[in-house]
Amino acid sequence: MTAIDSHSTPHDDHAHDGGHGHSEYPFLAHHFETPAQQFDSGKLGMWVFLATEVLFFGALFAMYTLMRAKEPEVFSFASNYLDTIMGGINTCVLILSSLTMALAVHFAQRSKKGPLVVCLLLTFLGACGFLVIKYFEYTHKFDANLKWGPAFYQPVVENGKPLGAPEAALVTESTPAAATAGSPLTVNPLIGKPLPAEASSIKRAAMGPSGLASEDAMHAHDAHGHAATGDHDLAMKTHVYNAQMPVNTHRFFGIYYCMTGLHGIHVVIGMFLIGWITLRSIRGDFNSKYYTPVDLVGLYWHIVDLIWIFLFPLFYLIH
Amino acid sequence: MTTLDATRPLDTRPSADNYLTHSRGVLSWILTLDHKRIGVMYLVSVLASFLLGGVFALLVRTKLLFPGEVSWMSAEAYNHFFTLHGAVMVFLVIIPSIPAALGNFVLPIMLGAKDVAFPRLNLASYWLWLLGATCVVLSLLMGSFDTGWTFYTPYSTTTRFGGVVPVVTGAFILGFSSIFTGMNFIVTVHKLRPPGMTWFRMPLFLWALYSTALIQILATPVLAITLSLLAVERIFHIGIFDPAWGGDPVLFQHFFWFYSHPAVYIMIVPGMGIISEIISVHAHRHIFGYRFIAFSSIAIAFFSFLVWGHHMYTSGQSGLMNVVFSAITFSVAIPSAIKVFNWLATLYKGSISLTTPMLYALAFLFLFTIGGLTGLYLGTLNTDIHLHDTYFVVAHFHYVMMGSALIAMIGGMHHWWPKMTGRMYSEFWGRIGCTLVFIGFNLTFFTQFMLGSQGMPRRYYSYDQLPGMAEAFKTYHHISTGGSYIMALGFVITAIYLIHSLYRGKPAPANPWGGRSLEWQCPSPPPHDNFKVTPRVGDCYDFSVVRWDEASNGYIVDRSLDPELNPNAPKRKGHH
Amino acid sequence: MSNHSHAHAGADEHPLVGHLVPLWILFATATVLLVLTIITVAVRYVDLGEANIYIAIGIAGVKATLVGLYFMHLKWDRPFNQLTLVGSIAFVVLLIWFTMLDSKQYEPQLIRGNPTGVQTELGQKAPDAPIAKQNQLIR
Amino acid sequence: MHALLNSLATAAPASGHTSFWLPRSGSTTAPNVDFMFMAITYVCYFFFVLVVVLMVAFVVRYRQKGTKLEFHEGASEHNTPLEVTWTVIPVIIVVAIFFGGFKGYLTLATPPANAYQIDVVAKQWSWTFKYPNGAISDDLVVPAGRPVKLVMRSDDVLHSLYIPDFRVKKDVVPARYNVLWFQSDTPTGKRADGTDDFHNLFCTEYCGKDHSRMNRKVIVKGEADFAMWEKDQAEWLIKIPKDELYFKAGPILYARCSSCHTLDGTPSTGPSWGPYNGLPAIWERTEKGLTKVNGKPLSELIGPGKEFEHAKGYIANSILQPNKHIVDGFAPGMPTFQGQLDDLGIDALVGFMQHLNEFDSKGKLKAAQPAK
Ligand code: HEA
Ligand code: HEA
Ligand code: HEC
Ligand code: CUA
Ligand SMILES: [Cu+2]
Repeated sequence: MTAIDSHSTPHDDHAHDGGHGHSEYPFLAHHFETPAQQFDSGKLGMWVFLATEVLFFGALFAMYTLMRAKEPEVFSFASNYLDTIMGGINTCVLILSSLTMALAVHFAQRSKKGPLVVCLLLTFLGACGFLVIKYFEYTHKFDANLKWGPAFYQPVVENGKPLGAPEAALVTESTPAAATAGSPLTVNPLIGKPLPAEASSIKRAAMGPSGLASEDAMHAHDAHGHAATGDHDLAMKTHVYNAQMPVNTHRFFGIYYCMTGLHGIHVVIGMFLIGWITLRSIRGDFNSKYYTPVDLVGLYWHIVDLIWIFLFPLFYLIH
Repeated sequence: MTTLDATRPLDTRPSADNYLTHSRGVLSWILTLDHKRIGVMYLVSVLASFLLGGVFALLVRTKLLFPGEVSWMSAEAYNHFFTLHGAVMVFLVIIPSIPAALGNFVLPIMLGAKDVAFPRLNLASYWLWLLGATCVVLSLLMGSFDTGWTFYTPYSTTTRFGGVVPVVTGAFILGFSSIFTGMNFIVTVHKLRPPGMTWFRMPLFLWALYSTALIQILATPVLAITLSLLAVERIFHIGIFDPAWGGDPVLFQHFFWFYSHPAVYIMIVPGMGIISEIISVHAHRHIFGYRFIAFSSIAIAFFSFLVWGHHMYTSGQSGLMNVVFSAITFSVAIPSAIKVFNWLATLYKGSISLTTPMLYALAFLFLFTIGGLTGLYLGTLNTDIHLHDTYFVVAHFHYVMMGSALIAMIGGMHHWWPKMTGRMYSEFWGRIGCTLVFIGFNLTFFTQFMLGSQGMPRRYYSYDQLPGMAEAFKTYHHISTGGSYIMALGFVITAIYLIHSLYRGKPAPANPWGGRSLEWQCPSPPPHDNFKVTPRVGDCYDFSVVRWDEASNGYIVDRSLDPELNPNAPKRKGHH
Repeated sequence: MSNHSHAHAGADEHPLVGHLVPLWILFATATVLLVLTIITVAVRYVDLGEANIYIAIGIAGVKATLVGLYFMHLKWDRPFNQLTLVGSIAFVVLLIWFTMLDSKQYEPQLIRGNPTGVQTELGQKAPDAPIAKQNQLIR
Repeated sequence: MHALLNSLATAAPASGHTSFWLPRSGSTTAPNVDFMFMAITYVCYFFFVLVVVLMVAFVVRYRQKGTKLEFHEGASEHNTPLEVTWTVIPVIIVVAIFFGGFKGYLTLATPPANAYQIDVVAKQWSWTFKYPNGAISDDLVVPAGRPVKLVMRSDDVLHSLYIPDFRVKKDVVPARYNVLWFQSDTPTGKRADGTDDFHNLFCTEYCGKDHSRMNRKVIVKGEADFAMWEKDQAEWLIKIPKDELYFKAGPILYARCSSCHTLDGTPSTGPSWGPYNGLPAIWERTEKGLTKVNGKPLSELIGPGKEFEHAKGYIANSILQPNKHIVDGFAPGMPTFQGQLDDLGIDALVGFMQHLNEFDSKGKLKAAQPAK
């Protein structure tokens, strides 16, 4: 991002300004004619960069959509393990920091140094707050081995004994439902639609690890998780032995960490950028004539907020 | 904003203070913000990578002289070599070659700007390229990789060779290098056009670079994320692409080709832009159908996003999507056809000088016609079922990538060589080099069409096990390998005379070919900030104002003859 | 506060370039965003079946639009800048649309059950945990 | 034209003739592909010649001599009707080509309902073909004159099955089934030099080290020949001595049950053969009549004078008429193996069940040789 900012050309470039009256605008780089041109260029550059960010995350959203469409039961099951309240608070924190960022731009535009610095510091604080909450969320899940890939299937060991193993005995009691061989030969390869009569009779949402969990597995889980043991934490930790856990649940956590992690990286980058312009604004670099860096970092920060606005419902709310 | 008297020729006297001599020392190069120096650094790096990729190619070809096992190259080594060849050529050579090397150098000058919009971003792009290239080298040290340049899962997530993650990181970084170039070009074209340089005044090369930049911006992030996911899948098994963890390998192909199909147009569209320039300049003839060519670049950029599935006809992709993708694939062929015909029409009634760049441009026309037309076989559903993953595809994409995009790049390099270096190369050797490359190329790759349509699969180390076919295949492979040696000879000659010209070449005039666009109206090599004064632009394809100037041993643009710049200029026939 | 946009306190109060968004718009936007967040969380606890998804995504869409229009000044920005955002989203939609179309079509061909990697993992790490065998046709 | 091209493409007899562009055509769909191929080829010839001839002609005619530029009368900058013409003509041509390919593809993509099905498993770097009667082979042997449908699955990475002479190809993808079909009307027979003729089968999706060695023969046999071969191939059981059946053939056969029946008691589509739910392993529980079917214990069904004389009878019946008695807690989901498993096969499986403790949970013999 630093590089986008077209301001401040180092070393000797100013010597070659030819006939331009750049002295009026000390911040104007040598290859621009007017401040407006420089501002518009910076802004367009930032927007183009944001477009790449949209596609960057877009591919992840595509992956999310496909996985969800293929295994809805995984998502409705696993999203119960996320903490909606923490997520909600984090959303609010980001929105507020977006507000302070927008305010910062406003004050920069009006050459109000004091409020500008305060707003930037608040924004920075918001970013910190977001990360702290995220940290607690992550550790909570790590404790319960709600991780990606193989680690997800590691039973949580407490006092040398895997937690929840006894429950496994209950598992096989689940009533098996009808299942065919799931013959794929019943597929019309051109249209890919199953031919009606031979289509698999397994209700997909009911595919527990036994392959045949009863249809209302989800409710059973809620009962299991909250009512039966009355201990959400234990329910989280024994997920490996949970008969109602659908096949491939680890994928949910895989992409949860991918997407929120990538977003988190963006937050960290944002913190560096905000810190940088805070220093510069303390130095008094910005005023109504020149505030492009504040504006651009603002745009970046808003897109980080904007992406979270989608991540939040997709992972925490939809079930 | 003073503009010089529009009718006087711009000052083209070579000056001692040009961008090459402006400052000295290694640091003044690697920390430069000058788009011209960055372009030159890119050019050198890309050519070095080309040499590397070419060496890998020759190893591959040499192995294929022998149908069976050879003691000096195992099957696994072969797999590494063609993978490295493909990856180096695609990610290190052809994608940055035209935009980042030649485009960087020429774009601001053609536009009449002092620099690109974000010089530091431009430098960052080059540094990222270096970093990416380092990662590729690093991956060689860490066990290399044998996945094919397409990195198809689950092979790439399970192969025992550990170079996959570093090379994928490298490609990720190279992706951002390419994105930064694209951002720069979009903003430069939008915001840094001087007065008078309207959109439809821009040289077509700029239209091409602009369209390319759009693709770079929109497609590359998807590759970046896909490759990161591949690395993450390989290390952490999150279950996206690897079926052993519940992933879907076909999804990887969708994501990969969502980038990599548009990427093939990142390679060819700027090449087409160069060809538009070379043909009009060396035929000294107004480009025919300017608007059609300009819009067809944009059309290609747009359509290129809709056809990625044509690489997946046999992958198990659903029949419905196959049909959709096939239908849209053909729509991409139309803008290309428009361009080919317009170039032909530009030759008509021109004043054609058969210089080395022009020879390359004609070779491009010849080879792109073959390469593009064979794309039709591949776009067609039932014939592609037969031809997919055979040497037919290999031949197709070498005709378009090597025979078209790379030839255009080499042609453009010759075209702007005098401008970049201030030296002329030997025309005689230039023509010899071009001819050898042309002949060698056709020998190498035309035979591969026959190999492919006869059923020879690609990425095959040995073909002695194919009873009834091995004999015929052997003959074709021998011709092919022979051709590649001829081609290599051509390139070596080219390298020699170009390097020679740096030291012994005649000083180049400002305008050796009779070009009309702005870069021919500033000295060779250009001064540090291109133009002392922002020039007024005329019609950059109006060659009637160009005339030979004995004194400078080059052409000059007599701006006083241009009615747009000088109201008193004599009216000419056939001009409106 | 709502007067700020009209308060012309001096040359320094005018940005030389760009658009000054009045403070009340910024605060109003933030308020609406917070309210929408609360609503969307609340809706989660009401079971509306399929509708839940659409409501959540719909609200997110509205919030994103607000952020774009007011916080990011898009409402007053150049058309091309607006186009870059809308255009890039359009390409994301394209990617999602085509890949979805395809994977929906071939879904019946997929082999279901715990994939091999999970099977081995479970077999070693948690032998008593339930495993769903893949519905293999042959072999 | 059509007929001419068709005959051009199909003229090559199935004896190894190839044309300049294409290998011999050996399937019913190949001529169609060849027709499209040749049609596009002629389009290409036309445009290629057009472009190159014009290019060369212009260069020769308008070659500049010396350094002086020449300007010719009527060198226009654009000509809209011309531009439109050379836009529209290619459009028409590509639309035609698209439909040609589309039509051909429809046939390629829809296996006829009566197709003979062969299951294919690809793995690094081998092919296994499995026939409905249980026969297994390394090379692909198919009946002539009958549509053949391949149902393909991969055990590891991507592969692709390609038979150039048939003009068919399809990737073999792990975790899913892909289907491919073709029909070949002419048996491969003998070559002129007396050796057996065959078509080539290649793996065309890069799959690692021996990708280029992953090729096999395709042999087309006449109806009667094929039936004989299929039977022979399936009768491998007969050649195994009776008392070695259970450990030589058992594990191989069990592979076809393993998708639904585990050996270690884990629940699956069908009841585990190992002890589950408090019941002992399958042989013991059946012999003792402990299993409950349709609400009643098996002891009411097995015994002198009852439905089954002996436990073995019940098991054989479960295999051949699986839905007659349904084990409690399970749904009727087992396909019949009637026609796929003969008495010997059933003997082998029953023996396998009797000696379950000699096998590991994957069905592999634990010791090198079974205890006598
Ligand atoms: C610079 C790169 C480049 C370019 C420009 C193209 C151009 C085209 N390509 Fe190519 N292609 C590749 C690079 C490129 N390709 C690569 C790298 C691969 C393989 C990757 C891999 O698997 O490793 C590939 C593979 C590939 C496939 C997949 C094959 C397979 O794996 O099964 C297909 C299928 O549709 C295809 C089609 C086309 C088409 C229709 C065009 C069109 O754009 C061509 C348009 C041009 C013309 C048509 C010629 C000019 C027109 C005339 C002379 C007028 C007459 C025209 C008509 C009548 C239409 N290409
Ligand atoms: C731009 C891209 C590009 C270029 C230029 C080339 C160039 C060449 N390629 Fe490449 N090729 C690919 C991209 C490219 N290739 C890709 C993407 C693949 C697929 C990989 C995969 O399957 O994963 C492939 C695969 C591929 C194969 C198939 C391997 C297989 O499937 O088993 C073969 C086989 O013949 C081959 C041969 C060649 C040859 C002989 C050249 C020659 O043209 C090379 C000639 C060049 C030289 C000999 C170097 C000489 C240079 C100098 C001396 C310095 C130059 C300096 C100046 C000019 C100043 N290539
Ligand atoms: C597609 C799934 C499937 C396959 C494949 C399958 N079975 Fe079954 N099998 C079942 C189901 C479901 C049941 C329980 C319902 C019933 O009794 O029919 C069952 C029941 C049985 C029983 C009775 C079990 C008992 O405890 O009494 C036997 C014996 C049996 N199968 C043998 C076989 C053999 C031998 C094969 C392989 C050659 C085989 N099965 C393949 C699904 C399958
Ligand atoms: Cu199997 Cu290639
Ligand atoms: Cu493509």
